Amino acid sequence: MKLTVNNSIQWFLKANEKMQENKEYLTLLDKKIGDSDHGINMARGFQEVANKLPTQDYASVSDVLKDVAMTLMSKVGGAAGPLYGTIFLKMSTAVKGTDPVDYQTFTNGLEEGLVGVKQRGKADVGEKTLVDVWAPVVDFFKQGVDFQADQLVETAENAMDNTKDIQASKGRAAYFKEKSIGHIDPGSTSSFYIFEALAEVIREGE
Amino acid sequence: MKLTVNNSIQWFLKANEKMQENKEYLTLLDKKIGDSDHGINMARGFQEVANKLPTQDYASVSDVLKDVAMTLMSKVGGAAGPLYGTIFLKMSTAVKGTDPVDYQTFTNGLEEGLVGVKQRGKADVGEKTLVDVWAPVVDFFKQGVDFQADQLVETAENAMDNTKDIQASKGRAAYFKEKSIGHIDPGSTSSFYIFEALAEVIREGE
Amino acid sequence: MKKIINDPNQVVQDMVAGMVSGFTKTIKQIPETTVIVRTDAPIKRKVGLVSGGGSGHEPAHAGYIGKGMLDAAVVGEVFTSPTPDQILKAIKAVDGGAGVFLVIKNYTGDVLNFEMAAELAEAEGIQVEKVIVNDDVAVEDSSFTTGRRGIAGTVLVHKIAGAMAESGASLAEVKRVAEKTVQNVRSIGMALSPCTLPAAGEPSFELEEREMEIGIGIHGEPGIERKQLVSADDIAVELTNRLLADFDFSGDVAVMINGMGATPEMELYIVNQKVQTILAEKDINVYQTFVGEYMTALEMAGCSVTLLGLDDELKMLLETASDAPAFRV
Amino acid sequence: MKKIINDPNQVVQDMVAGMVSGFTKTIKQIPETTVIVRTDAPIKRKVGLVSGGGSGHEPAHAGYIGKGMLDAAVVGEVFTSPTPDQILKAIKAVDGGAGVFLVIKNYTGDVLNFEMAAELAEAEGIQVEKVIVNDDVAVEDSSFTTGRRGIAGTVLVHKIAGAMAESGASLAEVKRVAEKTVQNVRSIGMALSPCTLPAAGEPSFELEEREMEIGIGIHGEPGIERKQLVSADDIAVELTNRLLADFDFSGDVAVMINGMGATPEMELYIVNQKVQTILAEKDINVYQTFVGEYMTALEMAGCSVTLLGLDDELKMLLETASDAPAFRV
Ligand SMILES: Nc1ncnc2c1ncn2[C@@H]1O[C@H](COP(=O)(O)OP(=O)(O)O)[C@@H](O)[C@H]1O
Ligand SMILES: Nc1ncnc2c1ncn2[C@@H]1O[C@H](COP(=O)(O)OP(=O)(O)O)[C@@H](O)[C@H]1O
Ligand SMILES: [Mg+2]
Ligand SMILES: [Mg+2]
Ligand SMILES: [Mg+2]
Ligand SMILES: [Mg+2]
Repeated sequence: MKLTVNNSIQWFLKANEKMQENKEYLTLLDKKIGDSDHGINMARGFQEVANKLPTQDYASVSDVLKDVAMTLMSKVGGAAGPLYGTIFLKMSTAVKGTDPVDYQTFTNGLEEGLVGVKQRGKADVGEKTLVDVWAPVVDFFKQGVDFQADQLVETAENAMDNTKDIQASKGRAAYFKEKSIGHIDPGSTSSFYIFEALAEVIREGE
Repeated sequence: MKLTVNNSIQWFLKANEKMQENKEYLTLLDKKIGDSDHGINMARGFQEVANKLPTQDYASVSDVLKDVAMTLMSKVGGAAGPLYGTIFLKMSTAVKGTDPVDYQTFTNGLEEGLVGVKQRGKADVGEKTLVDVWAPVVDFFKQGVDFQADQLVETAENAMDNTKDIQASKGRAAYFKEKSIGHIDPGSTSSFYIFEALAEVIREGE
Repeated sequence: MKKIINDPNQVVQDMVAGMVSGFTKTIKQIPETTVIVRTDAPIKRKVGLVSGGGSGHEPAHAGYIGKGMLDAAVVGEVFTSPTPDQILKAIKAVDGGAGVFLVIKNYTGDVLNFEMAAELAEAEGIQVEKVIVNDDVAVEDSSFTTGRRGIAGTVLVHKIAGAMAESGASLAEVKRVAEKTVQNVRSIGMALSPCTLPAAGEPSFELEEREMEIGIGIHGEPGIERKQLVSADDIAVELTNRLLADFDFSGDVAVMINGMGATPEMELYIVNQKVQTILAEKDINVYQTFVGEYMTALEMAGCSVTLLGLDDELKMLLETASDAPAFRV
Repeated sequence: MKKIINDPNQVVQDMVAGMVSGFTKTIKQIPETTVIVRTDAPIKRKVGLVSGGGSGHEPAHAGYIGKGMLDAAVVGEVFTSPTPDQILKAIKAVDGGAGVFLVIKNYTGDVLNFEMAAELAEAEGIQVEKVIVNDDVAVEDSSFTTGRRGIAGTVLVHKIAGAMAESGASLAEVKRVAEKTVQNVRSIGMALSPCTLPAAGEPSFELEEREMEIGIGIHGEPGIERKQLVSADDIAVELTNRLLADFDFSGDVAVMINGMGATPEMELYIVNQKVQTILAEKDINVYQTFVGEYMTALEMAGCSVTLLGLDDELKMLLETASDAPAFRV
């Protein structure tokens, strides 16, 4: 697996499609254990990303990631904005200088993103946040070079589904205390879409 | 027909019962072409009258009527308060000095009440107000001494029903313009109850 | 019906108690009445200003009591004019020898009760003058009927008459500026959803899910037209055009965008944006703008737009200081 | 969903335009942002005061801009924290050389975005300090979770920090009184009916016909308990007792009875009446009372009660003049 500038642009265009398609669903999830805006926020932010990326000339994947980060940061708002912004900014820094981005560097980028978001959100695994999708995905990438896109989707999907059983202790869902159990975390779901989009890009490159 | 102090007290106690029983109905009528408070207002005012009359020692029917007038004036509010207040105040003045009140004097009292309320409300017959019940009832009384209580009820009831076909040009119902047609006037209905109560008192005296 | 109340028949008593409670430095309730008065009333040689009406329109009218505005507000039952005895008590409480001025909204009930109170006060030797506010262009201006209703424009009459009275002007002067204001002010409202009188327990009218009513009164009385709900901009255009068609507002104006009770302030500002644009296009200069809840109808959702044509005197009176909590300048 | 809006996705832009339109003497919008700033900002050597958050809480926060209160408000999407770039623009616009103070409500989104903006501002050489308001006793005060939410008490923090900044005090002094206020302020809310985000189009939660929720947040986040709707007095008792159980309010207090959006003022006054009675019974002296809409949740019906323990310094700062339209002193 190698990620070119074009691949990375495709990644976010596909991710945007998923955010638009699932805007209502993400908002519904956030209605259950939040304030009914996650889909609205993500759809607004990714639409901006999708509007912007094709109009620019990027020299590197790092530059793409940086623009994604800055756009999400300034368009999503709420908790998700700075969190996704931090992830892609850290990733941008980590992959700087290698183009196209190789598997090892990309894995490293993902891990840096995870470390960044944990710090920013003061959240750890098991608190019912998007960290609960990013952590297992990073582990999955670290396991080996030779993986199938389907396995990535499966890993992210299982991780997302598992958030259902967790009681939230971070973010707005924490106010629901034990009543947060039984609902999938909206941020974990939007993260799942991001990895699903990534898998599609990888699949096309295979 | 002669009206004693006790008769007149009975009149208003009976009228109060009717206002309480029909509180919701009067309010419903006022909801259709007004602001949904006529039943509430009349029930509140007549309850006060009913609370007060039995506790006082009245020397004359005129005194009873005056107290009814003052109580309604200070407890009903809205349009109905000053209108009914005016009617019974004028009636009180007109019957002053004759006790018990004879038929002629009483008829005269009703007529003075009608004149007073027309003046106060700047309303005439045919404007879909309580004047449309009081005017025919006064005419009825003026027709002769020898009447049956049932005829009084019938006169008042017909008059009330006839307000249905009128387009309102006074009071809040006037805002409904042609849409006021087809609804009975709430104030005419409360006036009907007052005459129905009077008929019952007359019947008992027969 | 969902309301934060105790007894539906005691809402007015409970409310008046709660209006005074915690505000005893500035206002007081006349015992055993629903009359609220400035603590410093009566003020010697100042014209006393009294307004009032049914309750359910808060902050009208008690919120407008204060130096530079009202001296007393008479609080009636919900949507029901207060009675002459209560109004008389208010008049007596604020008469400082220079007479008392009554601001009355043009509803049969209010007019009758205030007029009777004025007669009683005059019989006791108090000079009383009044103005009847009828700013609602949704109602035909007919001398054969009750005529136009008084709605949100009333608040601007309070302000202007109040400022004039505070300046030490005579009863005749107060009346003159109040009448000028009434002549120059026009309003029109609209609603998305009805309101429920506590004692009635049910909404006083119904509107379909995508329906609105243009020209509605502040008691849910009918307006001009029920129709499909349109955009905020289209609503602003319709309301503003109806005002402009009724009166020549060329020159300087004050604008009031008034919430009816349940409408988020957000929506009032969206309406304001369009109203200001329309006025700018017509070269009408907005001298001052008010956006908020000034004259409500319980929890009705909707808004009204008021325009007041201003000359130099009215401008000055509009800007003078006011201590009234709901209209602090 | 019935709302007076144009495009559900443009409500914030439309609202901000309408907030400034007609008020250009006092406030301005920073072009291409949803930041609203005092026209006289930055004020030399005065600490700049910036607050903000998601919109839908009007008059919070833009209504609190004015001499003696905020210098700028950053308006986010509905119920969504504004972004760091916008907050940074506000900080830069109000920095008069004495540093900038941020009043942040304790929500993950607000804290993250404001903190990032602060980092960016500091990187540009602007001194920034902040306070995080967490007055909502409905949430457990736990260090393992996000902790308590910031609700209506935030308005009193604006007032007190604003008065201190206006007096010419240093950034450290402003921070000190803001923190003191946060330590002494407690709130709790309740709701009868939900609110609907324009872009979502459906109520964000449901309540049964005779049900209420105690401890609800200003975005409709859950509270402590859903139960049968009770009387205004019983609601007042429950809310007040929860505040008194959480903090020792013996001494002087300020009371705020805040409407959530659709609640008639009448009902707020009925609640106020009982709250004042309870406090009097416990010998707690009410120094000042505020009743009205200060921190709303779109058209949610309900109210919150806030108590702030006052020492002489806080009293003085609470009473100092403020020009903010939604909190004029
Ligand atoms: N402290 C945190 N750390 C990591 N992720 C978080 C944290 N708080 C919230 N989140 C994520 O953000 C999501 C909510 O995003 P969103 O609804 O857009 O923001 P808000 O909660 O401000 O409305 C949650 O579902 C969760 O996955
Ligand atoms: N100008 C008037 N003259 C005579 N009767 C009137 C007049 N205006 C209203 N009414 C009567 O008063 C009734 C309404 O009373 P009510 O509902 O108590 O007062 P309001 O209209 O102030 O709410 C009407 O049904 C009508 O019969
Ligand atoms: Mg959310
Ligand atoms: Mg009525
Ligand atoms: Mg009425
Ligand atoms: Mg949010």
